[in-house]
Amino acid sequence: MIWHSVLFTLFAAIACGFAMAVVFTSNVVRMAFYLVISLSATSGLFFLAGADFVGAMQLMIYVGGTLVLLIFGVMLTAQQRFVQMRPSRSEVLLAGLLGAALLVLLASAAVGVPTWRGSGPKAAALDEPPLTATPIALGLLGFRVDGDPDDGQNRAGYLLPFEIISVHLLVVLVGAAYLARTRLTAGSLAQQPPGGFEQDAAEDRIAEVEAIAADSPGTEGPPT
Amino acid sequence: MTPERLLPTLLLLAWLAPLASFVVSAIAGSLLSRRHGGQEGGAVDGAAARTIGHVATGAIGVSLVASVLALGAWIAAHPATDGHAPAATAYAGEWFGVLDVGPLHVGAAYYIDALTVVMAVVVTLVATCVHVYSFGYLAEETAAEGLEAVADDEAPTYYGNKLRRAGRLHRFYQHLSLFCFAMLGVVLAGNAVMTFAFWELVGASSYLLIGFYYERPKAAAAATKAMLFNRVGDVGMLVGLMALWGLAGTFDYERLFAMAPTWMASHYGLATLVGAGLFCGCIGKSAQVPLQGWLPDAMAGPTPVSALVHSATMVAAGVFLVGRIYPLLTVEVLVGIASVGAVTLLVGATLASVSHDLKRVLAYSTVSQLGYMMLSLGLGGWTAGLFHLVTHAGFKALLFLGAGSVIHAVGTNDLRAMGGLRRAMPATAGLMLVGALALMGAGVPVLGLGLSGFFSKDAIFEYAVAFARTNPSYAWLFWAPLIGAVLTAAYITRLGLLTFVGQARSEKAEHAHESPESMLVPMAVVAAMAIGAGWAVPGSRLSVPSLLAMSAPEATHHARTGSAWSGVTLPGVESAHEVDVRAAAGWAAIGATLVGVTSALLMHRGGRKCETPAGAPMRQFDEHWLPSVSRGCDAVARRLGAFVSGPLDRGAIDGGLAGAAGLLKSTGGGLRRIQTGSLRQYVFFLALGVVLVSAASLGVALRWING
Amino acid sequence: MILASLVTEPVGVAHYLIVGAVLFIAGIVCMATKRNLLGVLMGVELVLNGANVNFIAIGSPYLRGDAASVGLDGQLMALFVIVLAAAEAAVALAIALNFYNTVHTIDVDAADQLRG
Amino acid sequence: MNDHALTLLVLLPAAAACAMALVPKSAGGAAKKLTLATTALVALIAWSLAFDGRAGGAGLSHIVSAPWIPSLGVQFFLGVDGVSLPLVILTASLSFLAALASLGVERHPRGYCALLLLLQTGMLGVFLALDFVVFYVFWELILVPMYLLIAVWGGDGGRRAALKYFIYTLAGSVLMLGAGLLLYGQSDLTRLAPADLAECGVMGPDAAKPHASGMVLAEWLASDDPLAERYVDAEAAGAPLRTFNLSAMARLARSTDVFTSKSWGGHNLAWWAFVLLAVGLAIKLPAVPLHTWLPDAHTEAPTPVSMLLAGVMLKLGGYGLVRIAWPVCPEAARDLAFVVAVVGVVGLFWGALAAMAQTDFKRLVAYSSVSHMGYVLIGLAAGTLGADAWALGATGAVFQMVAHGVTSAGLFFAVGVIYERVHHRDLNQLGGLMNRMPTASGLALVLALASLGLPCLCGFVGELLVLLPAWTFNPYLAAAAASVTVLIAAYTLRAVRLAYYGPEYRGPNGDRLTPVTPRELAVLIPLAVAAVVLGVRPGIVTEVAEPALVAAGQPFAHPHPNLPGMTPVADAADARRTTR
Repeated sequence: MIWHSVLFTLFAAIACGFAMAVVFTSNVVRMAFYLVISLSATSGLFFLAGADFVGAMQLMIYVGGTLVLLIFGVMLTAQQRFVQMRPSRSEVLLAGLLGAALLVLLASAAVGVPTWRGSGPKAAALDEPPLTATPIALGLLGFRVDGDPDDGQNRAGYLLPFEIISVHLLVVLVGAAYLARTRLTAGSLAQQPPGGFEQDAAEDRIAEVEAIAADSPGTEGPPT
Repeated sequence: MTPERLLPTLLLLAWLAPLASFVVSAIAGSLLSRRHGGQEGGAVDGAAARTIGHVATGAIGVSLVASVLALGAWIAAHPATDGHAPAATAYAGEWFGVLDVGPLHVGAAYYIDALTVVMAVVVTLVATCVHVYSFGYLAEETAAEGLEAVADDEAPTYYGNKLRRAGRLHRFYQHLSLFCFAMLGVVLAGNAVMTFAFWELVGASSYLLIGFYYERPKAAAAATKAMLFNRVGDVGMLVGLMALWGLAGTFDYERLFAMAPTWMASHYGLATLVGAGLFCGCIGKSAQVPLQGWLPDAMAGPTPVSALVHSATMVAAGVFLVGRIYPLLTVEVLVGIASVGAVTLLVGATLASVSHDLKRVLAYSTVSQLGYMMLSLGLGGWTAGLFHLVTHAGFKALLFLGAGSVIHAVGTNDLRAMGGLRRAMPATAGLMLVGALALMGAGVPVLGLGLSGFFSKDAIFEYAVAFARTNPSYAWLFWAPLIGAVLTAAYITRLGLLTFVGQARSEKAEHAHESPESMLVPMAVVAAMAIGAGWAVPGSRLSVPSLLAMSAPEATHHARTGSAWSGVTLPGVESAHEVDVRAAAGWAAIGATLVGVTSALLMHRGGRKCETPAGAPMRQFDEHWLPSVSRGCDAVARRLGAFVSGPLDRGAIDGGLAGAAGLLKSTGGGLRRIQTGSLRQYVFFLALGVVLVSAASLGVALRWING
Repeated sequence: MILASLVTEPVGVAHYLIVGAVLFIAGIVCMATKRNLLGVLMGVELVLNGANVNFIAIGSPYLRGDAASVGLDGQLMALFVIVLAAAEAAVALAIALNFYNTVHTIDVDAADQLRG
Repeated sequence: MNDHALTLLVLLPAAAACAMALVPKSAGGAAKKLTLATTALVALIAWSLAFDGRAGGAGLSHIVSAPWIPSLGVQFFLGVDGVSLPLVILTASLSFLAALASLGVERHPRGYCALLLLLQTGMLGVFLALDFVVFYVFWELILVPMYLLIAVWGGDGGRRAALKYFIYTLAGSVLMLGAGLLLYGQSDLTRLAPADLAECGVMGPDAAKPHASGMVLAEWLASDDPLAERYVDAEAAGAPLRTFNLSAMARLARSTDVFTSKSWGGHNLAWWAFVLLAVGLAIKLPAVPLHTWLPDAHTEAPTPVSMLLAGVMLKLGGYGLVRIAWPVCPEAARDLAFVVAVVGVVGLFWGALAAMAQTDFKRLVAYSSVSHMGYVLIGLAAGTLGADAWALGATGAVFQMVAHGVTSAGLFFAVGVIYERVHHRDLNQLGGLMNRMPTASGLALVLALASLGLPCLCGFVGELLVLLPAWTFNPYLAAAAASVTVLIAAYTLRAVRLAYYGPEYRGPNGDRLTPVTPRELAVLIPLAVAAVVLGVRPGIVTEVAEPALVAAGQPFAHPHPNLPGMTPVADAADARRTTR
């Protein structure tokens, strides 16, 4: 049983530590990388808590897909001079204070509820032979294994919702692709919003954008 | 028919005839002017105007006949006894009800006693004479036709040329009929509200008559001034009425006179207030001291109006009202009336003796004579005061009509431009002389011979002497009329000298011509009244004073003492008629008159000298100081109004509300700035909200848990 | 005090909730302080993961054997969150790129046209 | 069954207003003629009410009552009695004269006529409504047409004045709504005796007829009237059955303590309701601190609208006081009588003084309206003294409203006649009109003297009836009220002298001073005749209004326990007062 605690502490420490790191670092690339590590540790936690399918999905979709997408975003929007955009000191201080207050609140809530304390993983459940089809997989296909069938609990599983989710995902991706297509033409760049940026920087920007437009005819959607 | 029914019907007829003529002339006037000129605004042609005039004169003639018949019926019903008979009962009743709300009942009621009948005859007689006289005087109103008929030189036009306007004789008779209706209404009124109603209607018709030449700014201002001065007096009267209602709960004279002794005993203070209030109305109407400013200015109206309204009838309404409500008046009020009268007669007499305007002198003379009447009533001389009212109506109307014919002839009011007119206008001069003598009270005391003024003034002096004897501390109420008599004789002699004696002082005066027949006949009639009003009908004891004595309120029969506060005792009738009192009064009166005449003769040396040394400051007082007082009040009211409608209305109230609206807008602006537009701050506020809400709910939950 | 006792106890739901809380707060603070638009997006991801940890913890058969456990639904909710997070990230990235292409800066504070 | 004369009276103008849409855009004249015809018909119906004998007097007649919102107990309940009959006839007649006066309107005639008719519906509705919700709906209905009429057809400052008018009146009606709901929340029909229930029209029109057959409560309960069902289950559950019915509220106030039982902040709820109502209605009256909308609204409003605004709209406030505030909260009325009287006297002085300083003729007449309405407040305040004082004061107040309606409408039209020709109203530039327009000036003089309060004309009677009880109420206030007559006379005569007297007209476009047209005479002559007839024969209004007012004023019948400023005289006078 000791392993469970040790592994839990390890994963928790990594997850929280790198989450904090994301906050403290100012370099956006490092942030992306720390985020990857933090989310991987989280998926570890999921496995520990017995949600292995979710852990797997977390790794595949979340870390593999979403964060890659984010990294793409970082690359696309990285400006040539590595501008350090740091918020003002007071904002950081205030946000920190707020975070602390929120943490105290959530922690006291988490700790306050007795039923969430100390049941610990049941030995029996751990050493049961792993089932070939995990309850979640069956659930997805439409057989509920967790409720006892006789009192009418064998409700249909979650097949239909997942179909809807996938269609939803497709639509969103198409939309994102459409939104992000580069409509920039040389002309539209010239009329800068008056209050926007210094005029002299505008020319080299135009050159740079044409370069991008030339080599990537249409930004392909994020890998699914 | 019993006098009980005959008198009301006769007097109703006398009362409504002028109303009928007013309605007829009002409708006919507007219709004729529409038809004649095609589009409205055309002129009423002369003939139509004259017919309307004849209708009005006919109506007032009917009233005169009816009044005389009523007088005859009254005399038949009440044979003249030896003057001390118990007061004849008055006929009171109601023609028709007008207003019935809760306990209040107001109707067109009548209260007919000797005073009413005598006043009715006097009013209608003088009115008839004035109606006839006006045809002559206002002849030029109907002389020409169309819109350019009459030239009016006293109305300033923009380009300075003479103002041309359409003749409006019909409108003059229309307003005159309205006035007679209103005046008879006051005379016949049977309850206090009806008196007040016609009191103000008389004021309104005098406003219309004074403002007859409304093109002249002077006349327009005089009309407004007259109405406002009357309204000031009427406020006091209204307060008196309200107090009367609070006190007695009814306005009917008959019932009031019956109840008077009871509530005079229980609520003496309030009864005095009632009397004082009603007398305020008389001060306004009869131009007594504080409110006499309007009467001289009222001379801006046509002279017939001055003769009828501002000498014989309307201004006498105040004296009539004091006579009518006499039983309601407490001794304090009477003393007040007497003192106001005394002051008025002195002020009037002094101003009359310095003024240069012929009509203004007569106006101030009227103010002074009214002072005499009020003094007499105040001293308890009910019969004497009202007898003087009757005689004064006669000779003052005569003087005014004479003045009218002089002005008609000479074309101006200014005494300095007249002189030596007796050669050009013998008839007018003779009649004016009669009027002057009557005004002075010329007559032989012992033999009882003299003009009407002599008898009435003598009666007043009897009461003055009796009063001075019983209340030595109030002796000034005797000396005032005495000095007044001297001044009266002085100014009327001065008037006579400056107009008729000496050399003509302007070329107009040289070739003045005598007035036409239609003006002289009414003057003669009024002269007869001025002469004979004092005499008794030969063979019987019937005379105006004896007639009036029939209705003297019994309160005047014996001496009355007021409350401890004033400690005044009014002399009764007998004490005023003791032999030595009468003799003293007689000689005092005639002495004063002679002194006055001689002093006037000396000072004006046969009409050659107009200016009197003391005159200038007094004239200054009269022409500038008094009008400036009324103009000052008007200015103060207008400035206060400007303050109310400007700074208060627009500044305070509107400003305040605009301020409130501004506050609302600024708070809105403030709130707007919270939307900073920065995403990060929004997230921050979001989280902050979560923290605060959960903290609050946790706090409440904890407090709730532990109790 | 309470936190100290947590270390000694066997790992229970509370521990997971604490981890979820820390992730959540890190996400919030990241969103509130990062001036880079993508930094904000990362903050969003962190917040979502914080929530996921809680879902899993509550629904895990091991941590809570009692009947009150939400059972399978906890995990499914987590799955939904993951998928939707993906979709949301895609759209957010598209907007971010669009914003970048029109305004030429990735700084969040530049986008304050909607201020009051 | 329902006698639908009143529904016709109220809804006919509204129907005509809708019909205005059918009139083609070009046919402006037709629109105006249609308005004229409709207002004439409405006036005819109103006058027929007067002559058919049933209307007027103490009881309600011509009842129209139909359930409107059964769940709230709201009935579409119209009825006319002595108080509302004169005002209804005044409204109908003035609307006809206003329609006659607005034949000269050129801008969007269809819109103008529709709004005028809508205005008439609103006004008639307010005077006939006996249910608070119906009263309130018609009260609010007036706001919109009035705003548009002043803003669009008014002078150059019209928009600002209209907005000010709108906000003032809306604030007033909000307060009134608060009071209405307060009273509704306290009212309880189950505590009314069956006879009272029948009389106040809850049981439908036939029961409310004065000598209705002895319709037993049970018979009504058996009927299918939804209100009856709610009455049954309210009675069963012992819960209060709320009502908006004004006469029911008045009877509740008289017979039960339903309004005065609960109290808040030291005063009972009736007191608070009275304060809210009084302030809300005082804005419309207008009482002094809340009157600044009137001069602006009048100077900008076109002449016919100004006639209606002064002639009728100011009476809504007064009518509301007499119909709702005084009968439903008698004790509160008695407590605050002194305050109301003081506001009245201050209003008298304020209006009169402000009028003294005006150079714009129309603004002067507007301020005179502020002044004249002070008498209404004094009459109602003095009326709370006792039965006699109420008979005099209330009847005086109602008569003053009718009389002022006639004179102020007339004066506004007279100013309109001048304005139509020379397009300015500056008194210093007017003058000499008596020669140029003799008949119009003559009639205007008659109306000015009537508004001045000259006896034998209609202005005096109202003053007299109000001032008599005012003396026993408080001698100093009464004396002050009497002394204002000088100021009123001063500004009126000053205006007449500046406008009509004087040698000649020297102001701008003097050549357009054509004599008065027959159409204008057709408006002026009836008003002048009315002023004279009401002055000589005031019984026309008082005989109708007094019985209804005495019936409404029964709570004031018993003499007043502690009377501020009461002179000892009155009781002595009462003891000896002999009847007529």
